[in-house]
Amino acid sequence: MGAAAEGLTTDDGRRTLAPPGRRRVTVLARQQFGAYAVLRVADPGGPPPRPGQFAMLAAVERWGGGDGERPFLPRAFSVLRARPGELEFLLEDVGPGTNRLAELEPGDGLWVLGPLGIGFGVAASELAGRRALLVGGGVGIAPLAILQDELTASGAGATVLLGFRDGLHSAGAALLRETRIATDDGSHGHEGLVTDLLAEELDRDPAAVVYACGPPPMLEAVRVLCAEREVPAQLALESGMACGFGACFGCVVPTRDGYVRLCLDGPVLDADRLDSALTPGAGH
Amino acid sequence: MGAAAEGLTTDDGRRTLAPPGRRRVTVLARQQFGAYAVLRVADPGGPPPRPGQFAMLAAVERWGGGDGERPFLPRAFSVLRARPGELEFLLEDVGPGTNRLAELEPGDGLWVLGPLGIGFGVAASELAGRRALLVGGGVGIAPLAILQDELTASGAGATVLLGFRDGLHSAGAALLRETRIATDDGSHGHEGLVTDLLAEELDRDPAAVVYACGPPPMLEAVRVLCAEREVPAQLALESGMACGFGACFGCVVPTRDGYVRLCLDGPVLDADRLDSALTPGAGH
Amino acid sequence: MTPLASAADLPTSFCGIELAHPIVNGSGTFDAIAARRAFGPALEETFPFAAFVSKTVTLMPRQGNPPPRLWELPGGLINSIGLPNKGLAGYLTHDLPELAALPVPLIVNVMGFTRDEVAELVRAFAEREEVAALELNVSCPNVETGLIMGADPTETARLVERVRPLTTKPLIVKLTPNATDPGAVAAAAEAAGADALSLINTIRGMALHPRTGDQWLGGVTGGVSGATVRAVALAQVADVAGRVRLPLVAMGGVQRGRDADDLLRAGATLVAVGTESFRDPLAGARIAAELAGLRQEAPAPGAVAFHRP
Amino acid sequence: MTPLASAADLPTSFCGIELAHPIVNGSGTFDAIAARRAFGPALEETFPFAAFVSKTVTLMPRQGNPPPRLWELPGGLINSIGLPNKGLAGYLTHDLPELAALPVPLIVNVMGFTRDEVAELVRAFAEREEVAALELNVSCPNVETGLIMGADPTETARLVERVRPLTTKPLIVKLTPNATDPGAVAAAAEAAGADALSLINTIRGMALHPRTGDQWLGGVTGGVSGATVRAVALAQVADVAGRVRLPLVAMGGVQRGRDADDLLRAGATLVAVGTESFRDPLAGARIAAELAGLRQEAPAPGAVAFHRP
Ligand SMILES: Cc1cc2nc3c(=O)[nH]c(=O)nc-3n(C[C@H](O)[C@H](O)[C@H](O)COP(=O)(O)OP(=O)(O)OC[C@H]3O[C@@H](n4cnc5c(N)ncnc54)[C@H](O)[C@@H]3O)c2cc1C
Ligand SMILES: Cc1cc2nc3c(=O)[nH]c(=O)nc-3n(C[C@H](O)[C@H](O)[C@H](O)COP(=O)(O)OP(=O)(O)OC[C@H]3O[C@@H](n4cnc5c(N)ncnc54)[C@H](O)[C@@H]3O)c2cc1C
Ligand SMILES: Cc1cc2nc3c(=O)[nH]c(=O)nc-3n(C[C@H](O)[C@H](O)[C@H](O)COP(=O)(O)O)c2cc1C
Ligand SMILES: Cc1cc2nc3c(=O)[nH]c(=O)nc-3n(C[C@H](O)[C@H](O)[C@H](O)COP(=O)(O)O)c2cc1C
Ligand code: FES
Ligand code: FES
Repeated sequence: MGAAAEGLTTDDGRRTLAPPGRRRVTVLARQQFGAYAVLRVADPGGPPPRPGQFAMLAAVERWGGGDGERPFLPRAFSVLRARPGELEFLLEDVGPGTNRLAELEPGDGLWVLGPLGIGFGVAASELAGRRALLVGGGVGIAPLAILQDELTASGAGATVLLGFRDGLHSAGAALLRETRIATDDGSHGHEGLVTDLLAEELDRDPAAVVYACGPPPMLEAVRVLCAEREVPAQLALESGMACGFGACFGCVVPTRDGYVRLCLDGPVLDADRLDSALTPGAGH
Repeated sequence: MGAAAEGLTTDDGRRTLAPPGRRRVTVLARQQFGAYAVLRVADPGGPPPRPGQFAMLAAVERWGGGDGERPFLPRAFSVLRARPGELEFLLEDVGPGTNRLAELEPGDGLWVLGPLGIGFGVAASELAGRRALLVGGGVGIAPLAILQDELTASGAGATVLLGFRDGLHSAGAALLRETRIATDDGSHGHEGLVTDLLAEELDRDPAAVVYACGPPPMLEAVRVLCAEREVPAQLALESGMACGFGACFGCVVPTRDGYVRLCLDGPVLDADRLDSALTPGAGH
Repeated sequence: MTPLASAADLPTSFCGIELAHPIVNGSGTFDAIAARRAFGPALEETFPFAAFVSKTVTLMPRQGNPPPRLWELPGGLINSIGLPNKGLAGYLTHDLPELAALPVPLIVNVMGFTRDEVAELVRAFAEREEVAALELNVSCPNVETGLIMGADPTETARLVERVRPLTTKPLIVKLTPNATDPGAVAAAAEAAGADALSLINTIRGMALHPRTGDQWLGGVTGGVSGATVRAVALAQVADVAGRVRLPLVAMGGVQRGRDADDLLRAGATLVAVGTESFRDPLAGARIAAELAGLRQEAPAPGAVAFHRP
Repeated sequence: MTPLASAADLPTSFCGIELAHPIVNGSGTFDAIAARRAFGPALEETFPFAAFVSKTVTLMPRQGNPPPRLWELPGGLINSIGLPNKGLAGYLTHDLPELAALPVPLIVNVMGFTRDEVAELVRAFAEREEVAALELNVSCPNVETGLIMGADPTETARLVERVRPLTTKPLIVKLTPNATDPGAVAAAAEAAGADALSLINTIRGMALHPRTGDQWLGGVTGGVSGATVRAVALAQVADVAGRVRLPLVAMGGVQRGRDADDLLRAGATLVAVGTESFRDPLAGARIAAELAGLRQEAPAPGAVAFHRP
């Protein structure tokens, strides 16, 4: 597996360095979970990602391959789960890129650049004895799966709250363990928002660190809830990306210290760096 | 089948008018003949083409469909053969367009605009008692098949001379009847050029009208041979086309009277209109 | 995709000309006479455009550029056609009577190599009642003069001032995208008395022979059109719409109702379809119907104001 | 496809700088410092370019344009980044030492809003031996001044005359494609003392929000790059190559060795890779290897002369 596979980390252990080239990997399996597809790929040369890190993905065939259709640029995807030599991604088909990825079959080629960005901070110093509260919305549950794996392995454990639009989407909850669920239409679990569940949890016991990923309005609600209660929160944000490795300056989000490149200084940002999680152009 | 299917003809019976819209038709079969593929499509609304007419083809899927990959423009193909409600085309995979067409499967959608252009003149007045000599090279044999069908049906009959690069290509000869064949490598029939066979035939009996289609150097040799012997010849030329119906002025070839749009005033031109059949940008 | 809607839902008034819908053709991208040869009388029954814009007419006949004249791009085309046409006299004798018989208003596009030539062309059409409007091609990138006149505000103003008194017909000035500041040219044309502007013409491009590496096009360079220019067209249309009050005929890469809608939102009154007609001869009618479908979903907005941050 | 060849087969001399091969990066499309954060020390071992061109430095720090800053096109991208950078002082303190440690020569790209500002920037780098050459960005379509200086021959000449005496380092002027006559600007820059020219920068474009129809980009318009501009870039490079004797750094839509080869044939000395690096961070190295492969098949021609018919 070589040096790369060992995974040099920087940024306080929150970033595993990526090999500088994109890797051509092979799709092992695609599995449907309601509205979502899970893509499992062989990545023998890849280093182990930190929870919250992402990769830039592009199909080898029919992806602007030297002759420009859309999708043209690679797309960013959180690592859903990592095993030695394997990676999993969770996709929702919302446009030409996710559409193309969602039709890949076992054996098809995929370009992977990653792991990229700074993931969640889960060191003992960060938790400082508080419990980890994982809050996910929609396809934003992806990085929480690998995060739960890590917290379980370290013995810290985690409370997991997930929100979905409807029953078709809540099928994604099967990807995590011991979850509490909210759906907009009440078809599964609490009828309402996942932030209702979060408020309940924090009211019960505010000694928590919140790790959240989901659509901008959800993240903003999480940010406000936590700020009111002075609960530390780490938010995995989204923004349109062209490169994923800091080259284009296209993915900036506003923070209290000005714009930061989300692919380089994120995607996980401490909530107290933000005035708002409603970043322009993100979400669909 | 309606009015369109009856086929209004103009230009001395050498043009069947096309319905003004492109038609979405369905691929019925694809069959391989050595290096060539034959695509058979259902065309219930289409009028019967004249021999030598062509159609502009584009796959319905993955053909610049609103989002610009190459192939972007439709491609021109001679009608190989027509039956009521059906058309056949002959393809050689030489670039992105023919590549895409050659991978179509039964059931796939195809856009067809046609029949277009002016075909071969085979009226009794044109033949004037002389025999028809059909000379084809490579994929240029396509319009000679429908022409042979027509000459056979009218009782005029035809002598057919075909030239190919090698054995893989000469498999295409099976698409016509009673052919004499030349191959560059001698793997099938005469070792040499089809124009050797033509010279032989004309030397034997110059009372002929020559109908030819093939690569520019072949057509030029045919033109010179016929001009020397004052044998009338009709040449089906090729040039790069964007529209096929006279809209773009892109397909011009030089004639003694200046440039003419090959899609409108051709693709079949009387040889005595040309100083050369070596039209710029044609062939591969 | 879009609900089936009729283009008849979109009547549009342009310089006093009443049109069934806002979709016309780009000059030089549809030859109604050739199309009638290929399609016969059925063409008139399904004529795809609300007005017909003829290919550029010059004073003297032109053969155009040597072939090859076409190069396909991903999502587009480079053409080096070189404005072949029968010349003014040939057009008046052969083309005008046929085009006048079309079921839609006729807009004649003219180009001259000097202001005098343009004046002569405009005068020749001024009294022809078959002609609803004139379009001045000052922008063709294939011909030296087009570049010069249409790229410079002063040159353009002089030209328009010169020909403006010669006709009461609507004068449309077709801008070139190969200019430092199309908005400034637009403003100059407006001040000089133009009634409308059209844009964009093709963008200068080039291709090399895939094997020899020599120039591919007989005209060396050519003009890029099609989907690949759409974003550039949209930027120029929005820019020009912010600089003038004249109605605009917008074009460049329109393939779908959605693309036409974008240009209308950016401030255009009409939208022209060019290269897409090569892919689909009835594209104009399809796009008009798609647009009508979009309008059923969401009614036409006023032109959007684009605010610099 | 192409036989495996080493880029080391293509040593290139540019303004007296010896490079391992002719492929560099386009300014603002590769951040070597960020890439080192993402990839660690492995980056240096596989550094994809023969020289590194830094993102545009301005006198004062800039935040850049509000997001969204990106819009994907078929075969391309519109960006409205707006030249964020730490400013001259920040660059000298934080960036220059890191970039000087790269295994390849450093070219610094600068932009000023006045000639005085550009002069100050040039002066600041004139004595820095870490810097192999300076590139003047007079062409950024996101910033008003870029358009004005670089689109006009006289403005460009004045700028170059002003800064020429301030340094003996090679001065590269980066032309804007949003100009009526890039060849004239090129000739003016040559006459005023530029050592080299680079082109093309991005072409002005725009996109609307797919649902609301409002402007998408925070900066309203942005610059188009990628495959979709390739044919336009080739035309401008061939045009400029015919007008000046200076070495050219050509760019615009280069994705493959073949595209680089076309630009070299059109007269360029170096080729820069921009948008393609977003798709493939090591694209520069791949393209250099593909080019070396092509050269093994067919040796480099002299620049082709393109003849008007
Ligand atoms: C760090 C990170 C991690 C992510 N993780 C995941 C994940 O695990 N799973 C997942 O499914 N998604 C994830 N995403 C989101 C994913 O990257 C996007 O959904 C994807 O890029 C959509 O691509 P598309 O081509 O399918 O859709 P697009 O067409 O790109 O549309 C998606 C949205 O982009 C905008 N858009 C539309 N057209 C354009 C255009 N031409 N140019 C630019 N923007 C346009 C609109 O807002 C649209 O709603 C992540 C994003 C980031 C930044
Ligand atoms: C009237 C007519 C009838 C025809 N009948 C048949 C037929 O029956 N069967 C058949 O197989 N073929 C036929 N052809 C030829 C066929 O249309 C071409 O082979 C086809 O267009 C090739 O398309 P492609 O995308 O596969 O290849 P392309 O990539 O288009 O390459 C084909 C040739 O086009 C040129 N070329 C390459 N790149 C470009 C570019 N970007 N832009 C423009 N030109 C380029 C080169 O000369 C190249 O060798 C006919 C052509 C005409 C005009
Ligand atoms: C083959 C071709 C020929 C053209 N001829 C002319 C012309 O004669 N006069 C003119 O003003 N514009 C001409 N144009 C420009 C078009 O009218 C239009 O401005 C341009 O193609 C952009 O629109 P599109 O992207 O929809 O094609 C021509 C364009 C093409 C592709
Ligand atoms: C995201 C992005 C940022 C850019 N920033 C700069 C810049 O700071 N300075 C500059 O001179 N050019 C800048 N450019 C222009 C590129 O250097 C290059 O000229 C252009 O992108 C064309 O090349 P390409 O098609 O290979 O991308 C930028 C381009 C992109 C896409
Ligand atoms: S995506 Fe390019 S800098 Fe972040
Ligand atoms: S192909 Fe367009 S005019 Fe002939």
